[in-house]
Order: sequence, then structure tokens, then C-alpha cells
Amino acid sequence: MSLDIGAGELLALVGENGAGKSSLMNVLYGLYHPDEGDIVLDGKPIRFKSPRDAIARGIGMVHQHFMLVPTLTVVENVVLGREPQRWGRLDLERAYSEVSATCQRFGFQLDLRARVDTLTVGSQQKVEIVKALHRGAKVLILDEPTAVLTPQESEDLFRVARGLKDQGHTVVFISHKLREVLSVAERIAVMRRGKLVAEVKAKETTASELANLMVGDARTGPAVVEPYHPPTGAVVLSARDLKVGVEDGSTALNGVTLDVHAGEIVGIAGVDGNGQRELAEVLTGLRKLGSGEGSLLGKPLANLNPHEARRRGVSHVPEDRLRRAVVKGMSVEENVALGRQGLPPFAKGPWLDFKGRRERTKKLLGAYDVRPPDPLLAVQALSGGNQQKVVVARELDAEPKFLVVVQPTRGLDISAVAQVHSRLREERARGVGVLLISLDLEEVLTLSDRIYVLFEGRVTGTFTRPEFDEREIGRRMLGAGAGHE
Amino acid sequence: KKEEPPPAAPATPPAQQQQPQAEAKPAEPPKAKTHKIGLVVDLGGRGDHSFNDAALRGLETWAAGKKYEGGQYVAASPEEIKASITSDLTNLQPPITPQPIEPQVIQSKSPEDYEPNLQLLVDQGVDLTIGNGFLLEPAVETVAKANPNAKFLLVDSVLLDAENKPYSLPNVRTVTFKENEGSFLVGALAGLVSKTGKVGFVGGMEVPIIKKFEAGYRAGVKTTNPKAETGLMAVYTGSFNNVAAGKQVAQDLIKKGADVIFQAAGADGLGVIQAVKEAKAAGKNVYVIGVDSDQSHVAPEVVLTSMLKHLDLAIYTASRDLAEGKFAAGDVTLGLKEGGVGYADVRVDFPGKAEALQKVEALRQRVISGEIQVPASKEELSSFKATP
Amino acid sequence: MSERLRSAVPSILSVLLALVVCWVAIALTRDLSTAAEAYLQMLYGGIGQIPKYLETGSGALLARPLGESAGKAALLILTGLSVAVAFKAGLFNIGAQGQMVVGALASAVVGAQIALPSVVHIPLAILAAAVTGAAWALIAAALKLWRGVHEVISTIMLNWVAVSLVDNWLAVGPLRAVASGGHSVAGTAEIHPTAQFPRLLADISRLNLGFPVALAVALFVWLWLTRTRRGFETQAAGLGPDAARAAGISVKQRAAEAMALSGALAGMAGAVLVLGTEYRYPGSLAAPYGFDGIAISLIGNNNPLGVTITAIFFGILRAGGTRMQLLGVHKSFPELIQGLALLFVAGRLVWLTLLRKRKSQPASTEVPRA
Amino acid sequence: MLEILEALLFSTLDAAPALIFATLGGVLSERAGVVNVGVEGQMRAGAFVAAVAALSMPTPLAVIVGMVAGAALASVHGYLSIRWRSDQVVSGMAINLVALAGGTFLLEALFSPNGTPPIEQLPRWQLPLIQDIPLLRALSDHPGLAYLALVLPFVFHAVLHHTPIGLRLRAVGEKPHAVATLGLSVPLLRWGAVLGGGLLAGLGGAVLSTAVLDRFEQHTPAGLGFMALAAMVFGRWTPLGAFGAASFFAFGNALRIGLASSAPEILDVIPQGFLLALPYFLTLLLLAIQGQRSSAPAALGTPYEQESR
Ligand SMILES: Nc1ncnc2c1ncn2[C@@H]1O[C@H](COP(=O)(O)OP(=O)(O)OP(=O)(O)O)[C@@H](O)[C@H]1O
Ligand SMILES: Nc1ncnc2c1ncn2[C@@H]1O[C@H](COP(=O)(O)OP(=O)(O)OP(=O)(O)O)[C@@H](O)[C@H]1O
Ligand SMILES: [Mg+2]
Ligand SMILES: [Mg+2]
Repeated sequence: MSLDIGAGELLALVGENGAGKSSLMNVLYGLYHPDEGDIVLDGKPIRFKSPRDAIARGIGMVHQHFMLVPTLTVVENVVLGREPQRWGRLDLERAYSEVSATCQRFGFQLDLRARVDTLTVGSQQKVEIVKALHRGAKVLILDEPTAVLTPQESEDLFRVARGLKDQGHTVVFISHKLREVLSVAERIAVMRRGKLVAEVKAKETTASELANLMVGDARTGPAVVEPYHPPTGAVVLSARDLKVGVEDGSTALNGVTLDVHAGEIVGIAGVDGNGQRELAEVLTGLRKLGSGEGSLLGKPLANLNPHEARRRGVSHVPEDRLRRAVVKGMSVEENVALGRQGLPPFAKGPWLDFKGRRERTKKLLGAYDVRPPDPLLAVQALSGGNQQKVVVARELDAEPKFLVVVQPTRGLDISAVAQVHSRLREERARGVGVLLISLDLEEVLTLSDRIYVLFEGRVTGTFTRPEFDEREIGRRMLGAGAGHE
Repeated sequence: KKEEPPPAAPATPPAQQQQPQAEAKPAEPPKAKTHKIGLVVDLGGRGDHSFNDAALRGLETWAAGKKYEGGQYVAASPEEIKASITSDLTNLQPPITPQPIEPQVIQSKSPEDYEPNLQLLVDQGVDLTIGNGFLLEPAVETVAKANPNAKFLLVDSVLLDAENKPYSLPNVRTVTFKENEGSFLVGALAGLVSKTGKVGFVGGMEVPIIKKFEAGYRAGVKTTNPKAETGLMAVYTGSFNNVAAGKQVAQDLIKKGADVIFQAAGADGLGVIQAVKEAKAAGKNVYVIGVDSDQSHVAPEVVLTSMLKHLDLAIYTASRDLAEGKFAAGDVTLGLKEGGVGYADVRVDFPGKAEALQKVEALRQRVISGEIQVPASKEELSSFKATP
Repeated sequence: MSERLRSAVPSILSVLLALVVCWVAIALTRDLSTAAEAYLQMLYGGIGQIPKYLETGSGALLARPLGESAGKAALLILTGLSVAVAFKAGLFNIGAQGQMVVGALASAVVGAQIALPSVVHIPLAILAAAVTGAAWALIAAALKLWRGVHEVISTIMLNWVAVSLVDNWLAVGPLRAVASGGHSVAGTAEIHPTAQFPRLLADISRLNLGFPVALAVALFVWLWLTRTRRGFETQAAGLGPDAARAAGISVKQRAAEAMALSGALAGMAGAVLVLGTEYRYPGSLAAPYGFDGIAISLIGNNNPLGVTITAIFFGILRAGGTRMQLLGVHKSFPELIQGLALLFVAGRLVWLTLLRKRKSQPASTEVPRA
Repeated sequence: MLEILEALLFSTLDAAPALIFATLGGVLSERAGVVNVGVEGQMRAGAFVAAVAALSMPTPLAVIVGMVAGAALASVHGYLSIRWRSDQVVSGMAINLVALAGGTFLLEALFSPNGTPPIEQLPRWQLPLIQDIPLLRALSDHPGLAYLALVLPFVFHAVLHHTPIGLRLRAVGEKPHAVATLGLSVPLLRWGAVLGGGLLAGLGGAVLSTAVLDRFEQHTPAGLGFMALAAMVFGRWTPLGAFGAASFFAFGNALRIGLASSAPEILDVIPQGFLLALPYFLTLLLLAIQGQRSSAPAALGTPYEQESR
């Protein structure tokens, strides 16, 4: 793949999850090494052995996942690796004055002496940028900088980005939020499956054109228009005013009220980090409910634990596949048994039933087209998509009454996505209540009968299929309508 | 039965080792039959400068006239043998002379190895199997019962039955020592040598046998220096294999004014000697009393004397008896009278040395004559009347 | 089956390499023929003097060494399983030594202080050891699960506490054996004959009930681990605690159970020692069987079968190693071989990289970390 | 009374240095994120090699050779855990077992099973002024390394908190990936820390065989390395905490010994075994109260993989 970046431009890089955006930027930054190909900087081909070389050439990067040392102070984080010294001593005073000079120059306001883990995410983002600028970065790469920011903070960030550009810096930023890409960037590069598929001027394109470019021709045109399925059955989940705290003391869910009926797919839309994860965890018993009431499949929501949840008939396709869904080091068939290890056909009394397990696994692997269909393979030897198929197969095979699926198609190819979607529809037809949590609004819009929008742990909007309004949902996702509840 | 070549002879090809004795025996001159004697040492092992080295000296140096170097035996020179004999045994009649004996020593790594190690020696066809140390008592008992035709020597303990009552077996000779009597004499000397009037005792783990040393020592101090006995500092390190612990304990005693310290603490005792040596180097006038073997060589400038426990003699005697065909079972107790305990030559000088030694010698005679009954336990000590 | 065999390859190679290195060490410090003879003697000491047996036909020549090897192997099987079971639950139990000490003491006390018929006495003494060992291990488990204290640190501390309290207090104080006439005896009072493991070959050999018990326990652990739902859950909890929790498995409970079982196994090792050969708590356990268990477990791939085979192998080396002393070769060789083998096993990934032929065999199937 | 205190102080000062060095070695390695349960083995290597070297060279030089031996053993740990990302606890335990058996083997092969021949001990320093002042004179008459042990924790603290290398060290134990993105080499930093830890542990061992004793004794260091681990955790992975904890352990031990000679009645009430167990018991108690997670370096025990997120 080839990509040219001009001096002093504001370039956006877009593409689906797993398209290779971060990988490309990590190569540019010297963290990964290209198997083939060259990086040409100012006309000369160069090789970066490590980020040190990239930094020396004026490239700075803010990573998708923050690269800050939480126990160090802001100033320590900023100067780490190029510390001012005096007689071999770390000259913190000079560090303060230099860093605050940098901050001033670019208009950042930061408490330099605070420990990084006491800062808000927005401030941490700023520390990351200061870190890069302090190293004299002329090219600044921002990998999904707004994913965890509030709109306010995003605004701030883009103001900074424009300012940098005006001072002659080059800014490359990666985002999934087409709206902000269009408003901020000058040029937009689109990646798909590790390839550059298009480069367009921001002024000459639209969001839907971009989306088409991103997902490829297979999904051009409006998504399949689903008929509305009004809920057919009883309420499987009824939650009232759920509140949940997280480890750092903040509130993740701040009064969520929602219902799921049998035979409907309820989607949760929202920007990452607005309480989706905690909601899923509460409903599957993985997290203790702070306050609020609810009933799940006829019994109270309080004191739910994962075992109890499974007993009631809750299935869960978690978001973090390798951590939560499969046990690395176990075989595919053992992973298929996970969650129902004590029930037939996986067990007979206290004993494991190898024959039953093998047969069931083979059946499922065939039905879900898992490749290779080898029940004895270590699960981590399967590709990500096939792992996900195994997880989905296992969770649906439990014949749940209530299904919580989070990011069910992340990293899957198109045919696999289609397969998972049709399975979810089948479940709905079977009378299962499905709660679909996805960061991919497209997916939520495609599948859901009703949508709740989550923002900062509150429901900021409820929509039913006939009245789906993508723009309005997007507004609610960014906080509009907060406080109406 | 079969005869095997010396254990470590490298010249012997492996194949030869398995030759049946039927072939080997006719080659032997019938008169100077070589006796093989096996010795199992306890956990302290070779090179402890004390208990096990005493046993090894008795077997290897005295009885066999050999020394152990780099995993094999070489002949020891007459000078070396002579130098290893403490002065109290130089006039022994008949004098210590090497016998046609081949030693075979096995070291143990843990208590459960004692029994197989003894059995291994029996299986190797040794003529006498020695278990050194009371820790081996149960193992010697078992193996002796299982091999009624083999001869055994158990050093430092009698045989004890399941209720821990002494009994005997027809093929086992046991030797025990009156450590309290030897300790009594070094205690008396300590009382005489001490300038500060404070003396110390360092024991290893608090087991009865070490208590016996302490009791005798206390009695000796009480006899020559009653005040020092009341202030006597006795500390147990809690181990027999921690040199550093022994050193630390001794340092503490020295700081508190002790100027003579008697140690009966295995390897920990080497730490005691170390501490005293360092204190001496720092200008203090302090002495240490060694145990079991003459430990003067460890630190000649500070070892006042050593309480000798002649395991070496006991083993040598049994070996000689065997060589002469006189080995008999039975329980032997060695005290001052029998020359089984004593104290090593006092090689350091201190004011009033001659006089002090005279007094100690006088006490020795009184113990031998039975006039003084040296206490062997705390209880006996409390009723002990010191008569200087 | 071939998969399992393949995963044993690094261990086998490690042991072989360790054997070679030690052989070279003997050859260097002595000479070639001594080195060869030493290994031969070790073998004789471990599995019996076969040539001499063929000559004399005396069964004791085989039975005795085998009995010793079996005795060592029994101890190593149990401590090895102890470490392995904890590993399976994602815990590193360095405390097998301490658990063995308290277990040994408990069995010695039950064996000596209570009079019962043999059929009840032996199981009771084993049970006492297992329960005490389990309780001792559960302290570490509790600290880990409630207070986040890493089990490596807490079990090391607990080892010291056990040794201090048992060897320096109980065994020389309240529980000390008393001999008449001021004679010295080591350790606690002798256990009643009813508590002693029967000798399987009468008096020829020390082969006793301990070895079959250890094998039976290994079989039990294997069944539990690979055939039961509980064992499956425990392994899942060890390999992927988050996924296991999401699957409705109570990870903490499985970890505590595994740790208790681990402690019970180490405690039983203590019982095998006391009831099988020592007949008393011997004052102190001079050999660090608990630490050996770590090596055995890791070399045996943390799997009951592998542990059993490894333990028997090193049991033979240990028992046979004594015979090396007949040649004047050092007594430390079996331990050295074991230590080196563990070191080479720790470099498992090096082996796998050297051996990697199959791509689908991921290199990251490593010992689970806690 | 003064005499008792003096004895206590002296005894503490004499026993603490080896533990302090070893603990600092543990701290150095673990602050960089590499678990170091191999301290015991590294100490043993240091003690043995220093004593052997001192047979043929001046003892101070031999101490340095001993340190190098500690580092050499640590490098095996480093190779397995940094280069090959092996489980760090396993590889640490492996070097412990190898050092234990290997030390015994070499000792038997080269000398006698119980120890090396005596060597010339490190000289003890007589501090001129305080030598005759009661109590204070307990500070005199220690080997030079004892004074180094009193200073080094503060130097280490200063380096950790006031130098660039210290900053990088703290960072690499907390978040190696962040360090990598700044162009610093995580393996290099970790190697440095592991080798430095080996040097310090080796020094701790060398102290035992050249200053505390005048030979290598078969059981050295007799579990002191594990005690150093406890001190490290007790001291919350900080140099000064390590210093405090190691001194506390040494003091506790000295107190136990002092009690036995000064107040033997106490031993009638509290058995010796209890007192021996006390430091370990206290460590457990403290860990139970404060919990451990809070203070350990965040990336401790996690192998670093370059291309992972
Ligand atoms: N270290 C790695 N080794 C192998 N494959 C990797 C590695 N890191 C990422 N990948 C794979 O490379 C592909 C591109 O990943 P990358 O992180 O660049 O995607 P992205 O476009 O940034 O996606 P997202 O929007 O989710 O951040 C993905 O399929 C990913 O699984
Ligand atoms: N650790 C591994 N060791 C050996 N083979 C592996 C490993 N991981 C993946 N593979 C194999 O490599 C192939 C490609 O895996 P990868 O995860 O890159 O697939 P992918 O192209 O991302 O597919 P998907 O879209 O399903 O995620 C898989 O078929 C798998 O069998
Ligand atoms: Mg990315
Ligand atoms: Mg008996």
C-alpha cells in the first residue's frame, strides 16, 4: 500500500476496524517494521529501526491506546527518554520550564506536576500530544484521538490540530467519525483490508460516499431495509434506573431504564465508553448492580452472577473475545463446552462427556462454517473471525431466552458478518430477546427493532424502527437530549 | 560374599568390579585379610571440623592410615597420623597404629537416607558398619535386625526401643560418651580464665544431648568461679547448620562482656569461633572453647581448648578389635576415666596458665575417682554442690 | 496422544541435556571411566543390581533399590502433583515444603498419640496430614483472593513459619520424644505400629504402601483434572480467569479448592515420609522435597502423567545417586541433574523454536501465570 | 542496659548488609518489571565465587568477582525471561535450584563438602572518634561494605527519583509499551536492571563469605535470599523501604538473640520457634492488612512483546 502525505496538511485516515490504519501508522513511527517497501521522507528513502529514529526525523504519534506511565507526573511523562540533565541529575526544574513553554506555545493548559492517573482522559490525550510536540514533531499522527473524548474535548482537540497546521505542522488523524473527518480534514485517505482504496478532498465528498468507499462495493447502497418487528412476547428484561460505579469511583451507568421483549432486537448505540460495557456486564452478572431495580427473565436483577445468569437462560457474546469469550490454551471443543460444562451433552453428572462434546462441537463447526472444522485445535490457532464464529455458535446453541451481544462482528469479513446477522435474526424469530451493543451505528441501525442511545451512562434517546433517524441518533450519541430523561 | 576393590581406585576398570569373590579371594594372602569398614555420617557431613571429622579421623586416618583427597584415598604419612592424635591419646597403650582396613564412607542427605545407606554398606559386604550420631539410632536398629550376621557400631547413642528404653542387640556395639564430664573440665577452665567474670555457652538446637554439655559446663564454671555461673549466658541458635547464626549469637555474648565461650552447635559453632576470632582481632581478650574435635586449627589464637569427645577413639578401637577378631557387641560408655572425653592441649597463653591447668587436672582426678559426680541435666545441676 | 507426546519433547530433551552436562562435569572433575561407571552405579542403585542379581538370583538385590526409588518417587509424585495442581488453577505454590512439614507433623502426632486398629489408623493419619497441609495452603489462598497478596511471597513466608514453629518449637518442645536415662532421640515420639504403612515385600525392601498410595492419588488427580467437570472448571479458571468467570465458573472458589488440594497433596507427602519410613517426625526435613516438587511439576509439564513419570525417573536417580559415593563421586548429582533440567525446561520456548515444524502449534502454550 | 543496646545495634549492623544488598538487588530487577525470585541463587553464586576468588587474589577484588558471578547467573534469568519471555518465576526458581546443587557440587569437587578453606576477611574499619563512646561504638568495627550498605539505599533512591535512568526504570516497570514508543529499548533497560540486580545480590552473597565469615560455607545463604524477597515486598519495592525492611528483619533477629542472653526468662514464656517465625509472620500480617497489589510495579512479571498492544 502506498500513501503520500504532504507537508503542512491535515490528512484524515479512515477505514473499518482492522483495516490496517494503526498498523500503517506504527510502521511510519518505526514501531513495526515493513516486510517490504520504503518510507520516503523529504525525498530520501529512510529506514526507522525504532521510534527513536522516527522521533529524530520529527514524527510524533499519539497512540490509539494511551502510552503514558500512569504513576509518573505529566512532566515526567513528557520528558521521558529525552530528559534534561545537569551533572547527570534529572533537571526537573528545567523540564518544567521547557514543557510549560511548549504548552504555552501550542495553547495547552495542563497541571504539569499532577500524576497522570489523576487526570481526565481528555487531559491525558493532551499530554500525549504535548509529548509528541515537545520532541519537535513536525508530523503528528493521531490514532483515533476522539474515540474517548467528549464533544467538547473533541472540539478543543481539533482547534489545536488546526493551530498546528497553521504553524506548519502536518497532522494525520485516524477516525471512524465521518462527520468530524469531513469537517476537520482537508484530504481523506480511505483504507480497506490493508489497502489504500481512495484519496479524496474533504470538500468534494460526502459521508455516504466515504462510507461506501470504506466498506467496499458489496455494501453500497442503503442497508437492507428491514421490516419492523413489533415485540411479540413478554418482557424478558425490565430495568429501572440502573446505576453502576466503576473501580475508579466514577459512575458508569447513571440511571438507565430499558426493556427488552421476547422476539425483538434492541440495539444500544453510543460512542465507546459511555456505559455500554458496564450495561452488558450488569445484565450478564459480571458486575454488581449499584442501585436501581430490574427483573431479568422473571427474577430480580440484583445479586445476579454469571452462573445464575446462564441458568436463567442468558447468553453472552462478549466484546473482548480473547479475554472474556474463549480460554486460550484450551481446544475448540473445550471452549464450546465452556459455560455449559456441567450440562448434557457436555457432561454426565460430575463427569465430562467427551463423546457428546465431540459430536456437538463437530455439528456446530459445520453449521457455522468454522474453518478448519477441527474440534481438537487450540482455539487461539483459529483466525479471529473463526474464533468469533465459535463463540456465537456456542452462545446460541445454549438456546438462550435473552441474548446479550457486544460488537458481534468486529473484525469479521463480510460473509461472516452476514452470517452472524442472519443468526441473530433467527434468534429473534425464535422468540429470544436480543440486546445488541455495538459501536458500529450501521450495524445497530440494520438489525434493531428499537434503539436506546447511551451517553455518559444515561439513555439520551429511544427510537423505534419506523422512526429511525440516523442524524438524530448521532446527535443523541454526542449528548444532545441529555437531561430529558 | 564378594570382595570389591577400593572404592575410588580409578585404575580398576568397571568390569572388574563385578567379579565374584570366588575369583578374587584365592589371590589374597590369607593372613593379612583386609577388613572393609563402612561408615555412614550424619547430616553434618565431611569437613565439619567437629563431630563427623572426629569419626572420619578414627576410621580413615587412625584405623586405615589413609586420607581422602579428591574423591579417593591416598596413604597418610606417619607424621600426618601422628599430628592428628591429641596429646591425651599419645600415651595410649597399645599406641594407635593403622590396621589392614579399607574405609567406605557414605554421606547422607536426609534422615530417610540413613537406613538405605547403612544397608548399602552391608550389601557391599563390609565387615563392620558404623552409624555415626544419635540421629542414626533408628536406622542402625532396623538394619542390624534385618542383617543379623553383619556387625554394627553405633556411636553416640544406645539402642532404644519403641518406648525409647535402652536395649541391646547381639550384633551391635554402641558407644556413648559422658560429654558432661569433659564439659565440666572446660567449664572449670573457663571459670579460671575469665577476667570479666562472664562466660557464655552457645548450643545448637535445644536437644537433650546439648543440654548435657551445658549442664557439665555450668557445673565446671560453678566449681571454679561460682559468680560466673550465676551470670552464665547460655544461648541456643536453633540450628546446627547456620554458621552466620552462630556468629551472631557469639557477637552478642561478647558485646555483653563474655570473654570465654563454649560452643556445642555443629556448624553454628564455627560461626562462634569466627566471632571470637574477629573480636580478638579488634583487640578484645576473648577465648572460645571448641567441641568434639580439637578445633585449635580453625583459629589457633583464640581457641582456648576443645572439649574432646573421642568418637575417633571409639571408632578406631572398634576397627582394631575387628581387625584382631575381637569385636564384640555391647554398650560402652566412655567418660573421663576411660579417656573417652577430655580436653585438648591449651596452646594459648594467659596469665596463671600453669596454675589453672593444675587445678583442672586436679578436678579431672576427682571426677575419675568418683568424688565428683558431674551433673548431666538441669535437674542434677540444681542439686550439684561445687567443691573447689 | 501424539500431541501429548510432542508437548513432552522439550522436557525429555531438557532431562537428556542435563544428564549429558552432569556427565561431562563428572568426567571433568574425575575421568571418563568414572563418569561412565558413576551413571551405571546410579542406575544400579535406582533399579537394582541387575548383573549381580542374574548371578546370584537374590531378589533383595532388586527389591531393595526399587523400594528406595519407589519411596523417593512417592514423595516426589505427591509434591510434584501439589505444585502441578496449583499451577492448573493459575497459582504458583512454592509452599509445598511448609505444607509437607505441617502434614508430616500432623501424621506423626496422630500416629503416636492415638491408638486405633490399622485399618482406621493409617487413613486417619493420612487424612490428618492432608487436612493440615490443606489448611496451611489455604492461608496463602485466602491472602491471595481477599488481599491480593501474591502466593509466591506468602507461601515462601509460610514455609519459614512452618519450619520455625515445627522444628524449633513443637519437635523440640511439647511434642519431643523423651528417652529414659537422658538419652538423646531426634524428633517426635515413634508412631504406633498400627499407623505404619505395611511393607509390601515384607522385610526385604522398604517398599511400602506409600508408593501405591501416591500412584492412586496421581490417578485421582488425573481423573479429577481431565475427567470431571470440577477439574475442567479449575483448568479454565487457571488458563483464562476472565473467560471462566464469564462462563459462570466461580474462579475464586476453584482457585481456593485447587490450593487446598495442592496443600493436601504436599501434606500427604509428609505422611508418606512419616508413616512409610521414618515412623516419627524426624526433627527436621532435611531434604527440600517441596522445592523438588516445583522442578518435578514443571519438567512433567504440570500434567499428572508427566509428573508421575518425572517423579519416578528422579526418584530412581535420587535413590541411586547414593551409590555414586562408592566411587567417590559427589552426593549432589541427582539434584544437579534435576536443577539443570528445570533450567532447560524454563527455556521451553527456546526448545519449541528450535523444534518448530508445525505452524499450527502455537508457541505460546506456556505455563499459566498467576 | 547500654551494653545490651550496644550489642543489639552492633549485631544488627553486622547482619543487615548482606540482606540490604540482596533486597536492593531484588528491588532493582522488579522495578524494571522482571520478577526476581532467583535472589537466593544469585547470592549463593556470589558468595561461592567471591570466596574461591579470594583464595588467589585480594579479597576486595574477589568481592567484585563475586558480584560478577551473581550477575552471570542473573543473565541466565534475563536471557530466559527477557529474550524468550519465559515465565519469570519459573526461571528464577530454576536458577535457585541450579545454584543450590551446583554450588554443592563445585564445593565438593574443589574443596571439602562443608566449605572452602579460610580466606583473608575483608578488613574491619575502626572509626577513630566514636570508638570509645559507649553505644556509638557499635557503629565502629564493621567491614567497609557495611557502611556502603547504609549509604547505598539512599544513593539508589536518589538515582531512581532524580536521574534520567531512574525515571526510565520506573517507567519500564509500569508501562513498557509507553517506554518503547519513546524510542527507548525495553529489553535493554530490563537487561540493565536484571544484571544490576544480579550484581547487588552477588554482592550480598559475597558479604556473607568475605565479611560475615571468612569462607564459603555449604549452606550459604541459607534462605537469606528469600528473606530479601520478603523485605522487598515489605518495603513496597522502594530502595528506602527495602532498607527499612531489611534493617527491621536484621534487628528482629538481633533482638531475638539478645533476648536469649539478656532475658532468658522470656524464652521460657515465648518459645524460640515463635521468635524465629516472627519476621515472616509480621510480613504476612502486614501484607494481609495493606494488600499487595497497590504497590507492585504494574508490569511486574509481564513479558514484554515488541509488536503487541
Ligand atoms: N501485532 C500484530 N500481529 C499480527 N497482526 C496484527 C497485529 N496488530 C494488528 N494486527 C492485525 O492487523 C490488522 C490491522 O490492524 P490495525 O490495528 O492496524 O487496524 P485499525 O485499522 O487500526 O483498526 P481499528 O479501527 O480497530 O483501530 C488487524 O486485522 C489486526 O488484527
Ligand atoms: N498463533 C498462530 N499460530 C499458527 N497459526 C495461526 C496463528 N494465528 C492464526 N493462525 C492461522 O493463520 C490464519 C490467518 O489468521 P488471521 O487471524 O490472520 O486471519 P484473518 O485473515 O484475520 O481472518 P479473520 O478475518 O477470520 O480474522 C488462520 O487460518 C489461522 O489458522
Ligand atoms: Mg487502530
Ligand atoms: Mg529405636
